[in-house]
Amino acid sequence: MAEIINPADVLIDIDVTELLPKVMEFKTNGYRISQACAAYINEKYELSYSFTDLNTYEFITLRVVIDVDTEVPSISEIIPAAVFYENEMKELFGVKIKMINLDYDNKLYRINAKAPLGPKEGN
Amino acid sequence: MGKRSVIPYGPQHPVLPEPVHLDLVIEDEKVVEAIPNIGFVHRGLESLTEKKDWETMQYVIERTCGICSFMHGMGYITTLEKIFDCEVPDRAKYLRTVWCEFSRIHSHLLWLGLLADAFGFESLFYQCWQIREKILDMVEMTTGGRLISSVNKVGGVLKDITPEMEKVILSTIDTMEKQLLEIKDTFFEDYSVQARTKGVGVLSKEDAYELGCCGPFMRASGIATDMRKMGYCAYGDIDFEPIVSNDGDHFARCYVRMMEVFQSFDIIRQAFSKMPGGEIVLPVKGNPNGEAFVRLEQPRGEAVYYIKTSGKKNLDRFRLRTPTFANLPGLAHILKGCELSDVGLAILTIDPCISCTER
Amino acid sequence: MTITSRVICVILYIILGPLIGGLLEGIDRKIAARMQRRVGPPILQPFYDVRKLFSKQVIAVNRAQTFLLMTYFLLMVVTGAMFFAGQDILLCFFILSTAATFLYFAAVVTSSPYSSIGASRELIQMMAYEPAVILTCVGFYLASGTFYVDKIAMSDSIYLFKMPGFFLAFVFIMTIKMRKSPFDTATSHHMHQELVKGLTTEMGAGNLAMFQVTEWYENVFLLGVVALFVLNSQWWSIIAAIVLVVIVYFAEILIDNTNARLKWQQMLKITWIFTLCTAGVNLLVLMLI
Amino acid sequence: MGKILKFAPTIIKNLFSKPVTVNYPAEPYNYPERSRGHIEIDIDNCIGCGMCTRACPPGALKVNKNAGTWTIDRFDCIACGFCVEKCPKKCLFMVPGYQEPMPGKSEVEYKKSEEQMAKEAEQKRLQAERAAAAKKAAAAKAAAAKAAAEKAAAEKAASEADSKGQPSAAKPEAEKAEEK
Amino acid sequence: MFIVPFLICFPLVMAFLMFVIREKKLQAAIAYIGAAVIMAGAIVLFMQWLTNGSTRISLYGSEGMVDHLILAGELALMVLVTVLCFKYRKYWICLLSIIPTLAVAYYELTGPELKAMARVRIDTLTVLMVLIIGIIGSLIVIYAIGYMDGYHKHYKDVEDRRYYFFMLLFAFLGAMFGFVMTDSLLWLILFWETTSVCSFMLIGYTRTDEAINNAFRALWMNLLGGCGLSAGVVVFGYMTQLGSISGLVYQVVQNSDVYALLAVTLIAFAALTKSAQLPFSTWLMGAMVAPTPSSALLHSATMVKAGIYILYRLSPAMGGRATGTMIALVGGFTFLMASIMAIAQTDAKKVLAFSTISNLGLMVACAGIGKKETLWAGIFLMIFHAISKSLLFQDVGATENTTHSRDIESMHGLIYRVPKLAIFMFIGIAAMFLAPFGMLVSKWSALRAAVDERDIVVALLIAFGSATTAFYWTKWLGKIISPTHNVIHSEIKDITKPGENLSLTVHAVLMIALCIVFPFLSDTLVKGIVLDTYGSYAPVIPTMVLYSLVGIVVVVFLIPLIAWRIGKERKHNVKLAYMNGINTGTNTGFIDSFGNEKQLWMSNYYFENVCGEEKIMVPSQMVAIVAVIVMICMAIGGAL
Amino acid sequence: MGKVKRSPWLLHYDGSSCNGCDIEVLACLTPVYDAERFGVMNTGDPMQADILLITGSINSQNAEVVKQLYDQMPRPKVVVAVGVCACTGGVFKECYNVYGGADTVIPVDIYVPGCAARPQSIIDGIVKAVALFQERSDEHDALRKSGKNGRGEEL
Ligand code: SF4
Ligand code: SF4
Ligand code: SF4
Ligand code: SF4
Ligand code: SF4
Ligand code: SF4
Ligand code: SF4
Ligand code: SF4
Repeated sequence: MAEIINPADVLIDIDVTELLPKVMEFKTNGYRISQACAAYINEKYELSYSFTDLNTYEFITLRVVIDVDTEVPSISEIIPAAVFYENEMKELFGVKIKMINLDYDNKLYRINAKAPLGPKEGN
Repeated sequence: MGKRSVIPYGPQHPVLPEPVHLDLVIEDEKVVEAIPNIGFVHRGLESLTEKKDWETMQYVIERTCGICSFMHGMGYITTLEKIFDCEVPDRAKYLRTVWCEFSRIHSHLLWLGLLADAFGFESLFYQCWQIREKILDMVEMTTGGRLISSVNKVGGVLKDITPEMEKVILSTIDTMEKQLLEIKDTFFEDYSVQARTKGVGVLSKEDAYELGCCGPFMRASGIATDMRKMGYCAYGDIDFEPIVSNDGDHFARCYVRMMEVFQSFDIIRQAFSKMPGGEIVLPVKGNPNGEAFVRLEQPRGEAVYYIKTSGKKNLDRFRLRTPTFANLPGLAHILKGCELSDVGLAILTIDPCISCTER
Repeated sequence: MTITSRVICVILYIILGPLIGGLLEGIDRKIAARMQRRVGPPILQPFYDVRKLFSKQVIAVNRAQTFLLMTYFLLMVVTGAMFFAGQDILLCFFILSTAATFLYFAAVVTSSPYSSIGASRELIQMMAYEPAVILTCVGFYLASGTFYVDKIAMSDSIYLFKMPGFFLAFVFIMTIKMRKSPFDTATSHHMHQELVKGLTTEMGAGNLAMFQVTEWYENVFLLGVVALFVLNSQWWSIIAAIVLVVIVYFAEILIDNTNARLKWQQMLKITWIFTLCTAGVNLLVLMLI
Repeated sequence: MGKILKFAPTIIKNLFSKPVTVNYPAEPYNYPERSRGHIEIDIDNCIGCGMCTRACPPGALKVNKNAGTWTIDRFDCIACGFCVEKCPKKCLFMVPGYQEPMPGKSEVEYKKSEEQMAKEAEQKRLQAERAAAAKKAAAAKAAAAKAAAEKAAAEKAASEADSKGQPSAAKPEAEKAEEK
Repeated sequence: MFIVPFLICFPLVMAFLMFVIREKKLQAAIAYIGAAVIMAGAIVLFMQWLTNGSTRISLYGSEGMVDHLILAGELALMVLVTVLCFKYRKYWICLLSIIPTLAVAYYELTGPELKAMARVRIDTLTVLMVLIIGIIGSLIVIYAIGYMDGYHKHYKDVEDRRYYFFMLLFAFLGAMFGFVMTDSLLWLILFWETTSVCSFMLIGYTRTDEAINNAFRALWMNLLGGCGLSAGVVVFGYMTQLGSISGLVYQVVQNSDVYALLAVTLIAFAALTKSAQLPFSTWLMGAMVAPTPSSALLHSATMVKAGIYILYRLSPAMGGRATGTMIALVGGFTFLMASIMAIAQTDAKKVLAFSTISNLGLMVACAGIGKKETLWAGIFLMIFHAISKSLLFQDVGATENTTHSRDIESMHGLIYRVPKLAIFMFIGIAAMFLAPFGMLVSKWSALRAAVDERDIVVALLIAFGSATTAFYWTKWLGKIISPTHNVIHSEIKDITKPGENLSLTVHAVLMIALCIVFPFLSDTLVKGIVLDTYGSYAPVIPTMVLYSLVGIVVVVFLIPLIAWRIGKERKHNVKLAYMNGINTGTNTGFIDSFGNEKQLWMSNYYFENVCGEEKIMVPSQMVAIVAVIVMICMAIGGAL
Repeated sequence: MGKVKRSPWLLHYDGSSCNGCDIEVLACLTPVYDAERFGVMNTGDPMQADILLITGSINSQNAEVVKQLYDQMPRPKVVVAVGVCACTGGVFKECYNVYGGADTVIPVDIYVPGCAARPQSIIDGIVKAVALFQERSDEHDALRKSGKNGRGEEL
């Protein structure tokens, strides 16, 4: 019978300033990005950057909770594969991400609405 | 301007399965630069959590994509089950496994056909799709829908596979396997096919890792990772090994997917031989509260589901990271330096599903 | 050949050419469908298509296209007419390549991306098949001592035995000329192509119909050349020619349905090498004996 | 490099075997019994509770309790079957057969029969009376029993229609809608 | 025949006038007159020759005085070359001039007394050449007057030395006249070296580093050829006491004299350099840096044709012999390789240059096979090539002056922007390869002749070379007629001068006329040449067939006209081009990945990685060098 | 001119569909359903198409594309909306980026419901569209014959 590898997911809360060093650390430890996403909950952004190890199937999520106005550095310089995730967060949520490698400048999806998943303006 | 041409590729293009667009700069026909553009299918379905309750959302999420519709429904339900922390009856787990593999077979056959079409082998395309129809018939027989099955429910599944159905399925699988063996040779040995696939669009193991690729796309570059190894559904009880190839070219990706179809036949047989009886659904009460990530191996690779909710009818956040989304950087990588004739082929070899990518 | 019989041949070609060509295409589509286990379209489908195309609104990206296509069409008819009138075969092919050049113009005159790329590929195809075509003519000349179709057709021997290499080369490039996979790079009758509709992308309605009919004329002409390989003064050679034509046509359908579309580089390389190895060797043999 | 004409045996074999093409629409298609074709309602049993409308993902359903109508937009229904699952009265059914393509979109309205309306009005009145006078509970029981019997009958009828499984089961309604 | 020395000397006088008269207007006027006179002179010669019964005319039997003058001229050229070489520090090159000149001088002064011979011989080939040089050459001069105006307006940094330029043009014409009229090998050497030096100076006109380098490359290659020529002449002279071309051919054909054959081989080698065959093709490519009229002159009527001319003269001596086979091989090989290299070029002049080399290759192959049929085909190739190439060069020059670019890619939609020039260009290009123009028919007969001669390699080379030739021409034509996709370029004023227009028009009319008088030409001039050379004549294509060909020509010309008429009747709805559904509303652009408008650009195919000059020039040179060395070794081996 | 209904050529454009309908359209052309029986040819080129099949809903980015493809088709032409998404927007009609069905940008002639629309339904839809195509073609011919609108003028 084949072995099952099913480690428990890990969630680490970090501060936005720790983001880049932490990501760098993951990268050097051989993790790669599995997903990155944002959520707008309680007037704050929750950014999740999930990393995974392909051999152990570990799944570690970095959670950054920030205010709407906080600027976030792009991790695409360290992890090029994050480009599309970051463009998406920027366009759909309005997260202020700086210096994305290939910045579509809110035209990845070219939607009419502005940051539809982010804070509702005017309400 | 010199010797370069600047042309659009997509969104409407017969080789493209779905609308994507590339700005292509080509020299003769060699691609010098390719900038992808998505968004022609973007609907924004993640935002529907604001408007629809978590039960109704299942039917929306199944329609993220018509190909692995079952998987999406199941992924969503599994995430909720993780939040509810509820136990699913064993029979339901096995049934889900069978349907998962149905999805895989139909998706891969569809892909093999489209690949054949992309390299201009129309008869082969027809042959693949002709075989594929049988899977759809079986899906309809068991779930009631050809593509969109709608059989999941938190706590189990809604429909059972009867012994008669089981018989039909097992015998159909046998005929399919025979038919597929025939075309396998064409895919693997035919000169013209090899001329189009061997050594083309190479993605090295390092690049595959670096660029965050997943699924058969990644396994064809020599990385043996398959989320099914995490043992969700009944995969923990089933004997299989991820299929890998080391060349990282179109041929390798074709090889991996073809072999996965055969593997799926095997998994279905195993599942039926081990399937326990009993309940297929256990009821749950109340609304979910909490957050969870779930990873599944879809035909195209690892999909990540994330739900965050706070005990209300509506979820706070639903997030779906689909395999194609993760494979986009890899695609951009293999596009550079390939030929114009290979562009369609390259796009196909990652087996893109733009609809789930853009949601 | 008397003048009258020449005229009759030409008139027959002009009238029957498109009919036979269209019918052949219909049969082709039917057989291909059956090879794919489909029922397929009715045999007269190509005629339905052309009739419909003529009844549609005339649209074009560039008006000049109509005139260029018409030139292509007329030159093709002239080519075939000259062939069936028993004229110089090399000259026929020269006019044929001029006709093909006009097809190229008709495609590039739109400046549309896929049409232009298709046209460029058509040009590469021309480059690929031209040597084989010229060498086939040379082969006939060497074998029979004349370039004249009527003299070749009325001789006493079957040239197929003398020039099998040329025959193979010619059948090989017919795959290109008839736009069959694996060499349908410029445009394809298959539904999905990397170039949309290749060089016919910007042809719609009547223009496309004209293109279609011209292709029929061309196919009949090419099959005529195939027949020339066995035609001689004996009556039974006509039957042999028909059998040969049927075999060749079926072989083309079979090849079409059993191959992936190669890239133009591969096409060019394979065609040239094949031409050298068949026609070239045959040429050597013919020259030595 | 590989071999050429590797696919030839397959297509030659195909050439001499029967096409797999189904002769639709000349011959009707037999849908499997689980096939999620379209929704049918046993309207007389519907209590107009609106559970189905709230559940329906695309919002294809409309219910008017007072008028006794239940309306479906068959060009909007995704045949998910969620309404069937949610209906407390189990008066919705998923049956095979598909809504035909049409040159216009249209809704189909089901209206309760006059007698049923009357009966319900009667029931309502009775219920009101019962609320007013709790002692008349027995009468209410009888009415409920009657309703149950009726429902069983309706179900039987529906399953008969079901077993026929004709493809154009939805035709009449659609045509009706056309006329409007 | 006074006209003979006149034709040689008058251009020299004109050259002198050009050099002294520097007032632009006056200079131009005189140049016009001079060109007209030269043209008239050529026609007069033709007339006189006709009235003389169209037979060979031999003149100037004993001209010891002139022979010495000629020798003095050679020495003067040597001095000039040496001085220039020292000035630009290319010392070793002058050796290539000094050694052969001194050798010839030594032979001339101390060598055996030559048997009596005519210094000038007028036969059909000569007359044809005189006509080509006279008419096309003068038209080029007329064109140049207008062109140089535009040129100096455009290239401000190039010093205006028009006097020098026109001087060279005229000198060139004079030398060419001399070259084709003389039968004396000694004279031949002088005129040969004169054309070499003139072309060298023309190439260096702009005096940029590139120009100077290219000029010296042209010089050394041509001087190397000169060495071959001189060596041939000297060997032949010593061994047979003969000094005429006809004698040379006679010796080989009648006596199979091995030394004569060696001489023929050496002279043929020289012709290879002059005709820019592989491995010497690079000089002609380098010549592109000069102003266009000089390119036109070098490529069409003069210079390269000198090599061809001498090969035609020698062709009976080469036919069926190893030398001929190798020459044919080199020619055929050049035909194929140059046409392949032409594919990779975007610069219109470079394409023309490669095409020249390629077509010359075909002519060389014809001469090398050396049979009546090939000569027939070769002559036609030469005639048609001269006219269409001259037309094309002039037209590209005019286009460059107008649009400031001679890149083929920038000729996109030329027919909508500068219709007149585009039409001329169309005629010129079509004439190079399309039915019904003569070039194609000539190629056809060349192929046929090669097959008749059982020359399988050449037949194969022609078959493949035709394919590649058609490729680069067609894509160029396509470029001209496809609508422009950038609006900016479309506002262009045609600044072509009347003189240029005149020359272009005459060329185009001549081109079309020749297609129709083709059979007539075959029956008169070409037949005469074949008769002169071989003593018998059997047309490759019977005259009857030629007339039916003309019928076809007319049909093929008429078809587009008819189609155009019918097409005009049809009403069209004009639609946007297909761009995957994301046009921006015009056909010039589409919406790119960032949501902005991006300009569409369609470029032709160039196969840079396969056909690039860098990729295949050196390998093909190697092959050709081997062939040439084998050829010479065989000849020397045969002689020893 | 005669019966054009024997030769309807399709252009299929996939709007914001979930692929469900999209692949069912493709399935119609494959051996089991084989729409080519009716003379249908799937062309990728609007210039040559008679019937436009649209699957999926219309969103901000593909609206222009759909409009343009429709404009590029020569008359007479017919539009078929395949699937609930293309009919009304389906489950996605409330999404922020969905305008609705195909009829929000171009006139739709035949609606084929279903999610996913079955091959049978699609074939039914095509058959209806073909009848309509014949009708329009007859009108087109009549107009052309009447000579008022010379050949090729707007019909
Ligand atoms: S990949 Fe699949 S889903 Fe996507 S377009 Fe192609 S067939 Fe449709
Ligand atoms: S990967 Fe594609 S097929 Fe699978 S679920 Fe996503 S969209 Fe559908
Ligand atoms: S017809 Fe309408 S209701 Fe019936 S299945 Fe189809 S979509 Fe659903
Ligand atoms: S849920 Fe059932 S009972 Fe309630 S309104 Fe709907 S159909 Fe009627
Ligand atoms: S789901 Fe039930 S509780 Fe929620 S709003 Fe609808 S009817 Fe009320
Ligand atoms: S089947 Fe689904 S979509 Fe149709 S009415 Fe019921 S809930 Fe709504
Ligand atoms: S279950 Fe009972 S309470 Fe709920 S809606 Fe139905 S009848 Fe009313
Ligand atoms: S109608 Fe359904 S299956 Fe079709 S595209 Fe829409 S969601 Fe997908």
